[in-house]
Amino acid sequence: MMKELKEKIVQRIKANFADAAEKNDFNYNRLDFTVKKETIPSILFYLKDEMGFIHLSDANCVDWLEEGELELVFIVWSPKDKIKIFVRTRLDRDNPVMDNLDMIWPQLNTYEREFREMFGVQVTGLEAPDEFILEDWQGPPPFRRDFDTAAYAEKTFWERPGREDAQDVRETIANRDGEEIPDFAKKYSR
Amino acid sequence: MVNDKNSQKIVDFIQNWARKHSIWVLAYGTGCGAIEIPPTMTSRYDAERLGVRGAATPRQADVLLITGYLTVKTLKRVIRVYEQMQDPKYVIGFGSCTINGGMYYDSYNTIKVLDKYLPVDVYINGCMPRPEAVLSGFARLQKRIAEGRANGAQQYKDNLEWYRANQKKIIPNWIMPEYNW
Amino acid sequence: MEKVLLDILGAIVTFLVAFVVGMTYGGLNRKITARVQNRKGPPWYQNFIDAYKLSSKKSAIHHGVMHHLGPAFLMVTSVMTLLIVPVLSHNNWFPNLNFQGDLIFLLYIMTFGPLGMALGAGQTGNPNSAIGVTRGLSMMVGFEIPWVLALVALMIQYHTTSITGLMAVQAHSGTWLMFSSPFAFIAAVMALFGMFRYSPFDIVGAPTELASGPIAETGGKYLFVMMSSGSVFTFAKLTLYVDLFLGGADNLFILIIKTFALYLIPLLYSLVSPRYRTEQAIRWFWGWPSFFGLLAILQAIIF
Amino acid sequence: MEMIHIIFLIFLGGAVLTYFSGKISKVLQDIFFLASVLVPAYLFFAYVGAGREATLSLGGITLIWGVNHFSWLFSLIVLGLGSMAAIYAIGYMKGKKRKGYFYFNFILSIMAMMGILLSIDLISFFIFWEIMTWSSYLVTIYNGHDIQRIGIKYFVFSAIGAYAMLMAIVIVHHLTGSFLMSSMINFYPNMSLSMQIWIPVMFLLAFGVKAAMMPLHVWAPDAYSNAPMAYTSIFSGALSKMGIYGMVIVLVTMINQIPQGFWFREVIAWLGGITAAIGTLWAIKQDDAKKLLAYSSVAQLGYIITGIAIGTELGMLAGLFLAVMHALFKGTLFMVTGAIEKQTGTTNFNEVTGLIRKMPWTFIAALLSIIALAGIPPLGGFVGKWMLYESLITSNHYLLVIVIFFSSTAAFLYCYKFLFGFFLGQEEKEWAHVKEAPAVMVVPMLIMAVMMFVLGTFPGIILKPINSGLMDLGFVDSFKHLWESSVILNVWGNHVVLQPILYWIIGIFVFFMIFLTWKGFKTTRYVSTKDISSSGEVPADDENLTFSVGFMQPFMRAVAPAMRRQIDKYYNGIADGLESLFEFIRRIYTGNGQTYTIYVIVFVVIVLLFKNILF
Repeated sequence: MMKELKEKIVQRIKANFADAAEKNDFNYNRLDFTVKKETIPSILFYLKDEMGFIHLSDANCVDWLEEGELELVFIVWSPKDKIKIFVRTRLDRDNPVMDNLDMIWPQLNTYEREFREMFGVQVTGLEAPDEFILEDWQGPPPFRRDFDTAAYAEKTFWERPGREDAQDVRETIANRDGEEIPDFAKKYSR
Repeated sequence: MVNDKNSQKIVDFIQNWARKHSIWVLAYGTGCGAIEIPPTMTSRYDAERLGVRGAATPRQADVLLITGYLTVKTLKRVIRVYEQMQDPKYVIGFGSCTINGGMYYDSYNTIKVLDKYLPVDVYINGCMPRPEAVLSGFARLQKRIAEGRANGAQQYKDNLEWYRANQKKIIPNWIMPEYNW
Repeated sequence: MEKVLLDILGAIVTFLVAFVVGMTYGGLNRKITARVQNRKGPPWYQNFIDAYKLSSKKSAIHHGVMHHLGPAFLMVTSVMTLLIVPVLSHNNWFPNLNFQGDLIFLLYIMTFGPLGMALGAGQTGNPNSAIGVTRGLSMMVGFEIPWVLALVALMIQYHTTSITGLMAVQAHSGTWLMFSSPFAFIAAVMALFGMFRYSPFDIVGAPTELASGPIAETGGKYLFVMMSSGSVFTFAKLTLYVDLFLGGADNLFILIIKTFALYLIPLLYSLVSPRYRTEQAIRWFWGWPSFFGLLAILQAIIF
Repeated sequence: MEMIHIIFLIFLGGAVLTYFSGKISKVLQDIFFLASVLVPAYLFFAYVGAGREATLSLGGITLIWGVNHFSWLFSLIVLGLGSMAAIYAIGYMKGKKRKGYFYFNFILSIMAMMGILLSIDLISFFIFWEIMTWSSYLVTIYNGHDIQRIGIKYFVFSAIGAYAMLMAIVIVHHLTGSFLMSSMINFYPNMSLSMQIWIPVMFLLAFGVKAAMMPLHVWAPDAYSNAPMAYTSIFSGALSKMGIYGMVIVLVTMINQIPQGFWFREVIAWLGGITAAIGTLWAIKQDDAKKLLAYSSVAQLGYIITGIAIGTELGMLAGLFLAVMHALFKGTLFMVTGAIEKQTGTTNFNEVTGLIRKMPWTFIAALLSIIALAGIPPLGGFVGKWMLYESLITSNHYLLVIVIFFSSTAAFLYCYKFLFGFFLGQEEKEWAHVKEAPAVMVVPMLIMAVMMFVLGTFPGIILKPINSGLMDLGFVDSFKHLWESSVILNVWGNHVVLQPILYWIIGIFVFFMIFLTWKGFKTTRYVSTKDISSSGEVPADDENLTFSVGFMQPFMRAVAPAMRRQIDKYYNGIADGLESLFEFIRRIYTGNGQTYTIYVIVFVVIVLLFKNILF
C-alpha cells in the first residue's frame, strides 16, 4: 500500500521534473529528491499545490565542507498521504545564493533569515531585518564548519585562567573508591 | 556632628544592617538557572525569612541576580539594567556560566567571565546551584554588606572606563545612554 | 497660635502612631501570608527594615516635576484622611479637623492622592505605569459604588454627614452600626477589598505582568514616601471603618484590636483568591456589594 | 439714552467695525474686536447695577430691558468668560483665515447673550435667542467641513427648540394679553392644567436644547468640537448657561407655584442625572480632546440641571455655583485644547504626547482646571459638588446621589486621559519642536485657573451674588450669618470653615515636597523618558512607547452593555422615517400632468360611486 503510493509519487515527480535525482530506498514513509537550485521553487510549489504536501516540517542547511558545497534541505509533509519528502539542493559554498521562497510558506522567512545569518547564504529578495539572533556580529557565519568557535571565543571573550593548583583529582577519587578509570576516558585527563 | 567619624560609623552600621536584612532581588532569568529561583522563594526554602524578596523593576531592586549564561545580546540588557538600579547595588553571579563560561566555554556568543563586564559581589558556583547554594550565596552577600565590603558599585564607578572598554570590545555598536555619576 | 502649635504637635504624634501601626500591619500581613503558605516568613518588623533601607538609598531618579511630586500628593491624601478621621473617641492628643459633612469631603480627598500619583506615574513615560494607572482608576470607579451606597445609607438613616455624628449615634444607642445597619456594613467591607488592592483585586500593580505598574519607575526615597503613605492610609481607612461601624475606640489598645480584626477580613480573603481582570473586578463590585448597598438604602428609608 | 442702550450700540457697532476694519489692517481689527468686548464689559460692571431698566419702542411694541441680581450673576459669567475668551481669541486666530467673520459672530453672540439676560419681555428674549442661535451656528460651520452633518444637526435641534418657545410665547400672549415675563409668571397659576404643563414643556424644550439635556444633547459634541476653540470656550462655558438661566426661570418661578410641579422637577432632575452619567461614559470613550471635553460639558451641565431641578435653596446654590465653576474650568480646558491645537496642529490623544516640559504654563492651567472639574478639594469644584450632594441627600433623592456620584467618580477617568494624553507619557521626537503658546493665550488661562483656586478657598465671593440672585427669585435669605467669605453652609451641621483645611492640605504638601526635594538633593537626578526600565531595552529615539490607543479599555469593557444604545441612532431612525414619508408624498405629487388628471378622474369616480353615502 505504502509502497504503491510512494511509487506513484515518484513517478509523478519524475514525469514533471526531469532533473530530480531520486534516492528511494527507505522502507518507511519517506522519499528523497535532489534537484537543481533553479528547480526548487517550482518543485515546492508543485508539491504544495498539486500533490497535497501542504506542511513544511523543516528547512535546513548542511555544510559539506569537503565538497565545497552547502546543501539546503526542505522537508514537506502530506497529512493526507502521511508521507514526508526531503527536497535537497546544493549551493556553491563560496558564493551561496538562493531565491526568496517565503511566498510558498510564510514561515520560510524565519528559516531564510537563519540561513543568511548562520551560513552566509545570500537570499535574494528577502524582506526582513538584518539581524536575526546575533546582535553586533562581526565574525564569519558561525555555523559553517570552518569556523572555529573555540578560537573565536578565546579571541573575543575573556577567559578565566585556571587555578594553578588545579589538578586531575579523578585518579585520587578512583583509587579511594577502588575503581578503575577505563582507557577511553584517560585521554580526557589533563 | 554629622561629619564626625564615629557617628558616621554608627550610621553606617545601622544602614548596613538594614541593607543586609532587606534584599530586593531582580532576577534576570536569562539562562536555565531561572528555574532555581521559584523553589528558593517559595515554601520549601523560603528566602523571604532572610528579608530576600523579589523586585519587579531595576529602580526598586538592590541585587541583580544573573542566573546563568549571558550571550552578547543579553549582556547588553544586563548592563542597561544594572545602570538603571539605584545605589547601593550588588550583583550576584549565579552558576558556572557566569564564572568561567561553564559548559558554554567555547561558545561563539556567550561571555565567560562576568566580572570583566560588571562588578560582581558574590559568585554562586554550581551547574545548577541548588537552592541551598543560593541561600548560602545570599548569606555571603549579607555578610559582605554588614562588613561594608560589598562595594561593587563603587568599583564600577571608579573603573568605569575599564569596564566600558571591555563592554565595547564585544558590543561594537554601542547605543546606550551614558552612565553619569 | 498655641492651639495651632498644639495641633501640629498632635498631628505629628498621630502620624507617627499611624506609621508604626500601619507598618506593623504590613509586616504582619507578610507573616500571616507566609504562615498560611507553610513558610516561616519574615519577622513582623520586616517592613520597617525595608522602609529604612529605601530611605537610605544613596541615589534616586525622577522623570520630571510631576513624577517628583507624585509621592507628596499621595502623602497629602493619607495624612488628610488621618487627620479628619477621629482616632480615639475622647482624647486630646489626637487632634482632628473633622467638621459637619466630612464624609463627603473624605470621599473626594481620598481620590486626590491617587490622581496625583497617577500624574507622576504618567510622566515616567513607562507604558506599564500608564496601564496600571488606568486599571487602578477603573477599579476605583468600581468599588466606590458600594462604598458610597453604604455611606449614603448611613447618612439617610442617622441624618448626619459627619463621622463624629455617627459615632455619637453609636455611643448614644449603645449598638454598633455594624449591627444596626448590617447591609451597609457588608457593602462597605466588600468595598474595602478594593481599597486595599489585595488579591483578587491586585491587577493594578501586577509585578510580573506590569512590572509593578504605577510604581515601576519609582525607587529609593520616593518609594519610601509611598510606602509610608500606604501604611498611614491603611491605618486611616481601618480607623474610619472602626469609627463608622464598630463604635470607635476609647483607647489605643481597643482601637488596635478592632482595626486588626477588620484588617484580617481582606487579608484572609486575599490569601485564597486568584486574580480578577479589571472588568471582572468592576462587575464584581457592581454585583453583590452594590446589591447589599441598595438593601442598606432600602433599610434606611423604611426604618 | 440709558447705559444699556450704549452697551448694545457698542456691541453692534463694534461688530460691524471689526468686520470691515479687517480690510484695512489686521492689528486694527484685533484692537476693535477687543474694545468691542472689553469696553461694554467695563461699562456694564461699572455703571449698570441691579434695578436699571431701559426701553426701546419698535413698531408699536415696547421692548424692555433690565437688570436684576439674578441676571447680573449670569452677566458675570458671560462678560467675564467673554473677555477672557476674547483676549485668548486674538492669539488663537492669529494667522487664520476669515477672522472678520469669526470676530463678528463672536461679538454678536456675546451681545445676544447679554440681551437674553437683560430681556424683561418675551419678544426681545426670543429675538436675542435667535441671534444667539444664528451666530453660534455660523461659528460652528466656520471650518467649513461636515456642514451637512454637524451644522444641520445643531440647527435643526435649535430650530425645534426655538419654535416651541415661539409657540409658547404666542399662547402666553393670547392668554394674558402681554409679552411681559412677569405677567406670564403671575398668570401661570390661573391657567388650565394642560396649559400649565405644555407651556413649561415648550420652554424647556428650547432651554434643554441649549443646555444639552439628555435626549436633546446629540448636537453638542459635534458642534462643540467643530467650532474654533476660542469660541467653544464661551459656547460651552457661557452659551449653554443660557439654557440653565431659562430653566431656572421656568422651573423655579413658574412651576413652583403649582403642586404638580414636584413631579415636573423630579423628571428634570433625573434627566440631569442620566445626562451626567451618559455624558461621562461617552467622554471616557473619546480619543479626541475636543470630543472628550464636549461630552464632559454635557455631563457637567447634567449636574447643574440636577441641582436647579431639585429646587431647594441648597440645590439652587449648588447648581448656580457649579455653573460659574463650569464656565471657568471648561472655558480654560477648551482654551488649553486650542493652545495645543495651535502649537501642534492636532488634538488627538493618540498623536500628541509629552508636552509637559514644553508647555508648562498650559499644563498648570490644565491641571488646576482638571482638579476643579473632578471636584477634588482644594479647588472650587469641590464646593459645588459638596453642596450638590448635601442637597440631594436632604431632599431624599437617594438613588440620584448614586448616579451623580458614579458619574463624578468616572469623570476621573477622562480627566486623567486628558492630562495624560496631552502632557504626560513619552516625550516624542516628533513634538520636540513644540514651544509654549504665546502669552496672549496663556495669561487668560492662568487668570481663570487662579480664579478657580480663589473660589475654592473663598467660595463666599461668588455665593454672595448667587444668594442675592436667589432672593430676586423669591427665595428666603436664610444664610446671612454665613457670608464670611470662607465659610460654606451645611444643612445638618452649622458651617464649614474652608481655609484651615486648605492650609493643612498645602502645609502637608509643602512639607513632603521639601522632604523629597531636600533629602539627597544632589543625588537625585533627572532622566529622560527614554530612560525607562523596559526589560533592559534601550528605546530608540524614533521608537514610540506611549500607551494611548484603547486607553480605558478595561473600563469600557465593563460598561459595554450600557454603551450599546445610542440616542443618535433613534434620531436617525426618526429622520429616515420622515424621509421615506416625504418620499411617499413626493411620489403622489409627481409634477406630471397626466398623473394629476388620473387623480382627478379617480376622485370624480369615487365621488360618483359613493355620492349616496357621502351626501
